[in-house]
Amino acid sequence: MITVQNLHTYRGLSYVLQGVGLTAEGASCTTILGRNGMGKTTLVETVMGLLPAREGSIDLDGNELAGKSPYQIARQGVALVPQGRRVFSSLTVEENLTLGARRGGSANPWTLERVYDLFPNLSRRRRNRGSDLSGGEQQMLVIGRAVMTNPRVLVMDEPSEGLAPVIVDLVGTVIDQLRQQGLCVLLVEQNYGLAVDVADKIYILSGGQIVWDGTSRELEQSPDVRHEHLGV
Amino acid sequence: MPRIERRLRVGLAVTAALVVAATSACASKAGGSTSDPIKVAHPLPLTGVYAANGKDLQSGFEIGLKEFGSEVNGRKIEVTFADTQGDPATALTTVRKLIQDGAQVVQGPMATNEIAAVAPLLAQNGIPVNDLGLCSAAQLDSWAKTGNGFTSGYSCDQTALVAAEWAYNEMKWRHITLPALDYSWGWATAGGFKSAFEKLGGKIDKEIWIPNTAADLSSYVTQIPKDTDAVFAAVAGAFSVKFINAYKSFGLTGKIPVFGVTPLIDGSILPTMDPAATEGVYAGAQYCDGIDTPENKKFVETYHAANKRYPGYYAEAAYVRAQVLVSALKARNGDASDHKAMAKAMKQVTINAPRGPVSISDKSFSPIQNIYICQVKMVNGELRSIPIKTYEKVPPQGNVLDYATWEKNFKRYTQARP
Amino acid sequence: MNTTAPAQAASTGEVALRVESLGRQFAGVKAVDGVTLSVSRGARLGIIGPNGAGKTTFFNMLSGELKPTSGRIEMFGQDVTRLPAHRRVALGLGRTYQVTRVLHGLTVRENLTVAVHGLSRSKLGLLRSWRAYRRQMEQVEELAASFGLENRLDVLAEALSHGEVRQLDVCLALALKPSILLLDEPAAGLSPAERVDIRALLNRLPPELTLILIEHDMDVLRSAVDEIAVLHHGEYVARGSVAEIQQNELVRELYLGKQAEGAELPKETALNAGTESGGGLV
Amino acid sequence: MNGVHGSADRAQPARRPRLGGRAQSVPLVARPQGPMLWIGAAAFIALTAPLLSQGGFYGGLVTQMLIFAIAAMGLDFLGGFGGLVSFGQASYLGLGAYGVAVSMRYGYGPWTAVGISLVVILLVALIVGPLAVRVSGIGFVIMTLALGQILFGLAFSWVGVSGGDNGLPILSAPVLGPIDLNKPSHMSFAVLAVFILSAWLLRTFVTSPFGLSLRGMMSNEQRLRTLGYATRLHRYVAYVISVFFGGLAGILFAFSNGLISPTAMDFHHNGVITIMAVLGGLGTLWGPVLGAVIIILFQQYLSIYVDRWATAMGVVFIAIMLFVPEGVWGLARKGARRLGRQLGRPAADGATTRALSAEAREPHRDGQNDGSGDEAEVRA
Amino acid sequence: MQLLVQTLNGLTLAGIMFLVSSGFTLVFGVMRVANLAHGAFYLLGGYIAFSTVQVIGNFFLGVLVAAVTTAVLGLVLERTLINRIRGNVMAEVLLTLGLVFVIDDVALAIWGGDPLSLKLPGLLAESSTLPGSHLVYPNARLLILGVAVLVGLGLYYLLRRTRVGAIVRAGVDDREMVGAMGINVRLVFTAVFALGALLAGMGGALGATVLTLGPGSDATILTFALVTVIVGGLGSFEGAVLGSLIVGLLSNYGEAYFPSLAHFALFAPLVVVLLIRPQGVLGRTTA
Repeated sequence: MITVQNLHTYRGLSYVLQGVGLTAEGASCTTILGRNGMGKTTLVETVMGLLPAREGSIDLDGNELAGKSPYQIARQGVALVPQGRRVFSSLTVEENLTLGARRGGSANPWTLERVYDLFPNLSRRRRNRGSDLSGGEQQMLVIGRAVMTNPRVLVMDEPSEGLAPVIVDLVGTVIDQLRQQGLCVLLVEQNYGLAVDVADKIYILSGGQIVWDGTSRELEQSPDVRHEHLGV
Repeated sequence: MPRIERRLRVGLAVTAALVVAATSACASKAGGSTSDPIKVAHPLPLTGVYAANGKDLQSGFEIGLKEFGSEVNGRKIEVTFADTQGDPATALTTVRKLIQDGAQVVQGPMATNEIAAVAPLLAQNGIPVNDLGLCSAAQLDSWAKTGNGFTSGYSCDQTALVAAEWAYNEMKWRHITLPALDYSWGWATAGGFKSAFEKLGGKIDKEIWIPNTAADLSSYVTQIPKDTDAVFAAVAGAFSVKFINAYKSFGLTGKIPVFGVTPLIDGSILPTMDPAATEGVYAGAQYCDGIDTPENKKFVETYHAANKRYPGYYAEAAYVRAQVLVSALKARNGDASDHKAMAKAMKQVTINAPRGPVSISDKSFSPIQNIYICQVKMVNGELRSIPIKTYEKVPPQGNVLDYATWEKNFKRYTQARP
Repeated sequence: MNTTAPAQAASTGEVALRVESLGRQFAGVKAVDGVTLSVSRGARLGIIGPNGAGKTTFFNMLSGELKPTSGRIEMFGQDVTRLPAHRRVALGLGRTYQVTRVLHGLTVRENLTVAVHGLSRSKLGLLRSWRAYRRQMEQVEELAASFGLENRLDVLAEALSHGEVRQLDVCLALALKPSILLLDEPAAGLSPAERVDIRALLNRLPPELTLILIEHDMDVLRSAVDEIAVLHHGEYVARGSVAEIQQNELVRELYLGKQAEGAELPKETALNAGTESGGGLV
Repeated sequence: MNGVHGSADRAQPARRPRLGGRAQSVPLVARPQGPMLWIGAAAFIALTAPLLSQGGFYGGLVTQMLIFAIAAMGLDFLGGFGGLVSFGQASYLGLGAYGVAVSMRYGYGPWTAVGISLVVILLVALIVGPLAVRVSGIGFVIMTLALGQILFGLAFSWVGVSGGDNGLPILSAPVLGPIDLNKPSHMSFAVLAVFILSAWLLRTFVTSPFGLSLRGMMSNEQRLRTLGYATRLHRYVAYVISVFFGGLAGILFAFSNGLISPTAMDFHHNGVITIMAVLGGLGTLWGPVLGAVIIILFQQYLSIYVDRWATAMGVVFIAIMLFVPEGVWGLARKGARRLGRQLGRPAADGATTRALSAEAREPHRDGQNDGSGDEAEVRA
Repeated sequence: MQLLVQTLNGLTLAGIMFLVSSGFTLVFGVMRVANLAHGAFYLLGGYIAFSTVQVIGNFFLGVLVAAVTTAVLGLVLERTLINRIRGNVMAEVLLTLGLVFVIDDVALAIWGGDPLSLKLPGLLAESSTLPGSHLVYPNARLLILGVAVLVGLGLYYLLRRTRVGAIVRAGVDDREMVGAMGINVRLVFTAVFALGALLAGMGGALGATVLTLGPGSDATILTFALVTVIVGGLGSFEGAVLGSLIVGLLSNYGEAYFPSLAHFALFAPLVVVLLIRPQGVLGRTTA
């Protein structure tokens, strides 16, 4: 579905991604694990077009994404759940959700009703401003906001950050559902537990490079990999 | 430290290139001998707030030269119109440049502050200068002292003095409301009017001072008392348009007569004004485009052909300056090199201008001339300013005050509110 | 190395920093929620917690860059809750940043010069080149040398490698000779080799310095601190020696983010743990 | 792979030094070097002195350039080194000039007037400063513009004191022994002397610990605070210094022009001084001098011959903004660097640039934004 | 009576101020660009309306042509110039300063520097006696007040009730994320800049019926806009409304009752607000 090859990205003068390559399939969850400062967010931003790639390609079903603007990439069917949530704080919940709403090519598209079904809290607070929500509600809102664009690929950047375990569980459940509905979920995480729970495939990013890949089970069975690259 | 040198070299090269460009450009212009053309400098605002007036001056002066001859005794009159941007600092630099290039006579610059800025420089060089008008005490003092300056235009309050006389004697108005622009021109005009009107026995109901930063005149117009006999509006330029418009929109037009001085209904702004608001407005004026003399008809015709509208007092003043210049040059056989003699010749000129006979007072060095009461009328579908009464050969102090009183008032009112 | 030395041994017992029910809310989100703890002079405290636990917000309040919405902060017994950042620095507080905040556009030497002038009146000096301040220049060179940056003095800060930037950041904080130093993930984004350097650097810190260190890397923590406090979801949940914390099942779950099936974290427990250990340990 | 080249191109602008606004605006090297300064100063005097002694138009022109250069350099001190680009420098120029003119109107001698004017400038700067430095970036632009309009309005409408639209004449200039500033050539050389003194002072300020920390503050104000700096006080001091040179230029302006009127401090004039500094190159100190030379040439020289000189000036400025946002001086420096490289010598900026270009190729990482709880919290 | 007239005067002045400041504040809020050429757009709008009325003779068509032309000009300038240096906010602002010089000068070349004013057609040029009093009040000013209210409501609807408005507000919150939602932010910027120019142009056409147009009008109008948005709060739409009312009314009362302090009446609210609440009455803390 989405194939990243030999991706090199600079942030200002610093060379962050140093030849990252990975693939993620539809109807699955691919997780990129890594510690702070290893280039995870840079990877997400490069995929989304928020940072320009110096070199390399990002291929989505035969379409090259590298070099395109974020909005073009989004229209190709990539949606982002950014780190730190970044809800539109002066917009109401409903405006947040409908802002980028598109049908995409989906036969059973996400609608307001479906999002509200998934997150009943949001339905109750639909007239509230984004800034009035709690952290957990904000996280639900940005997930809802992203799926409302009916993407093919959902890129999630540390959705568990700063959330109560109950909410993290919910996030896991939601990811599971999305995967079952055929979405390609690209989850970038630091939260080992969540990652192992939901991932079909795991990549470990360290020093701007993919240093390990395998399944959850394989990772659970490799304590030295965990220790060396994740400090776990 | 080679890198430093290199950087320095580039910096120097750039500076040097600019300086060389500047100096070489000047070298080609500078210099000259006595057999060369008569060099006339006409600094005037061609950009900035006063650009339109500057254009009028240029057009009037050019028409004047065409009319009276751009050559005297085989010498060409070469005029440089240079942009002062309406800014005294720029005016000073510009005039310095023009003097350096050999200017023998200076016309202008225009605004009072520009005139004040260049006056010391001109006085120092003794170069004859014919100003647009006499509007500051400094001019009066320095002209008397240095002898190089005068005006063939008007003295700032000459028209107001006559307007007051007319309002009291002809219109029998006794109570006047006086809105005026709150700076020296406004003070001088209002002061002149007030001193003459009160001397005659009239009363000023209310003075309304309009700051020259005001964008909107409604709050001033709405302060005019309803029971006043007439309104004397000492406003000019854009404020004339704003005032007349506001006067009408607040329902005062037709109820309380309004009059002013030359710039209130000047030919240069009439085309942009609302006829319903402007028709019937009076002004005391040294010039209005409807003056019925052969000289004026000819001038108006030529000006209209060139500019597609009727001339205002700026254009006429410049035309007259050209006339004065050429007459004086003829008297001097085309020799402008002696500044003192040239200045004297210019001041002694007596001419028949579009506005009528003009001579220069030897006390104030401003014109003794006809002052008209003009009224805006619709003529063949166009607004024109037509004289309805003529006061002939009015001295600078007008017909009501004596010279000494006038001089004292003038000096005071050009520096503070009356 | 005093890896396992108890806090009391290193400290004089005097309280360097005391925080009482400190809280900060961002538009409906409680980033830090009622944290109470105190640190003795000379103690070395690590703070851990998953991303978004409020650690950096906590630091920002300590340093005075963020105003708390509730609670109070004391340094050496003095209430500093309302003091602006630079005044706290004058009282002996230094810090580094998780996202390094060295001064771009300036060379390493210039960065350090800015720092060494930070607390003296010479920072308002106008009439002499900064190069002419002999004593400060020597200080800069010494500082740089002690961090292995002596060959990089004339390199622009943005041209340093990531590890060097981390070192420079710490170096900037130390230039002020602080008595309390807040380090925010000094090892983040470093290669294993660079991480060893940072560990060495931490061990060279003067013993009388009170150190509070946010870090994920257990190896770094083990070698640098005596105790660890755990923040989660803006709340202070546990405190103990490195070994204790590592063995604490609750902390393990929290920090590692691993949720055993059905094992919900009882909030009350967390809160109690926080208050208890917070109150008991100092 | 179609997008790759495009994206590499897009990466470029991020490395271009930019104007104003904090971290992004840091000039890569902003240190005028010692010996160059002396050579430069000598050359400068050698170039300008003949023109000044010649007097007349060209003398006057160069005098104007020098006066505005002082104001523009002052602006650069705050704008180029402190990241706060002011739109109110002409207001202070006007204030300085009015200080002299009003004092003399009330009968004080020229020297006393200069003293009074300096005090007034400082007082106004000290009072207005806290208002102005409360905001940064665009806010500062707007604020200084608005405050400048207040001063302009004052000069325009407080007629009793300022003479209103007509302005006030300055009829005599200071005399000190054999130096009589009433003589244009003496005045010109006095301006040159003050210019050199100002340039020297400003350069000293820029290279002082204060100037250094100002540059640091432009890069990261928060970091400066946690290094013990009261940054608002720093900005305030920098503001006062910056506008002081505006006022100083105004005092010279008053004596060399003999008249001050509100036009000198209107919106356009404020814009023009900013344009001088930016056109020449912010953060270079010498750039603004060059900017003043160029703009005065447009305004006072070209305007005599070209009707639409203002359009030409605007277009040139827009072109500079589009293609060389680091200004003419920056361009010249870039050219020098390129020249240096072609000659196979070390780059013009020596160690730092060399290090930069080498380092950029070496792998190293930066954790910016990566896993940053800090960022997220601030945003929320 | 006098108070009523002065209040009305203040309100109509507030109307003009709102027309010019709403566009300025909109552009600032979304793009973080202080468009110094806003006054120049106003001037241009007024001139274009004037010429259109001269040629075609229809006032309303004149306003329309002015609004559309300035909008197109704004669009073109944004696309060709400002867009090129997007992200370098300071350069963007300075570029608009360059535009001021060019637009002013070109306008001078085309229209000359005569003070112009626009004449309203038919009844609008008349005055009405206000019901229940003898007050004569110009219809033109009432028209401006009406238009300002309409424009205000229209903008409010656009910003608060439509998806486009949501995009604009979201752009103020987090520009980057709007792009990541599949929305072309550059297009939004261009549209907002054009809308700002349109409002300025329309303001010029309408303002010219009460104020005069000429060199220097642009600086006056820009000053109005600056003072208004600083008082109300930079980038805040509601701030523009409130700022216009405060400044319009206060400066009018000031002119009427303390004529010698007229000038300060305009700036007094500015200084007070700066002292007490530097971000403006309705401004956000991060400006």
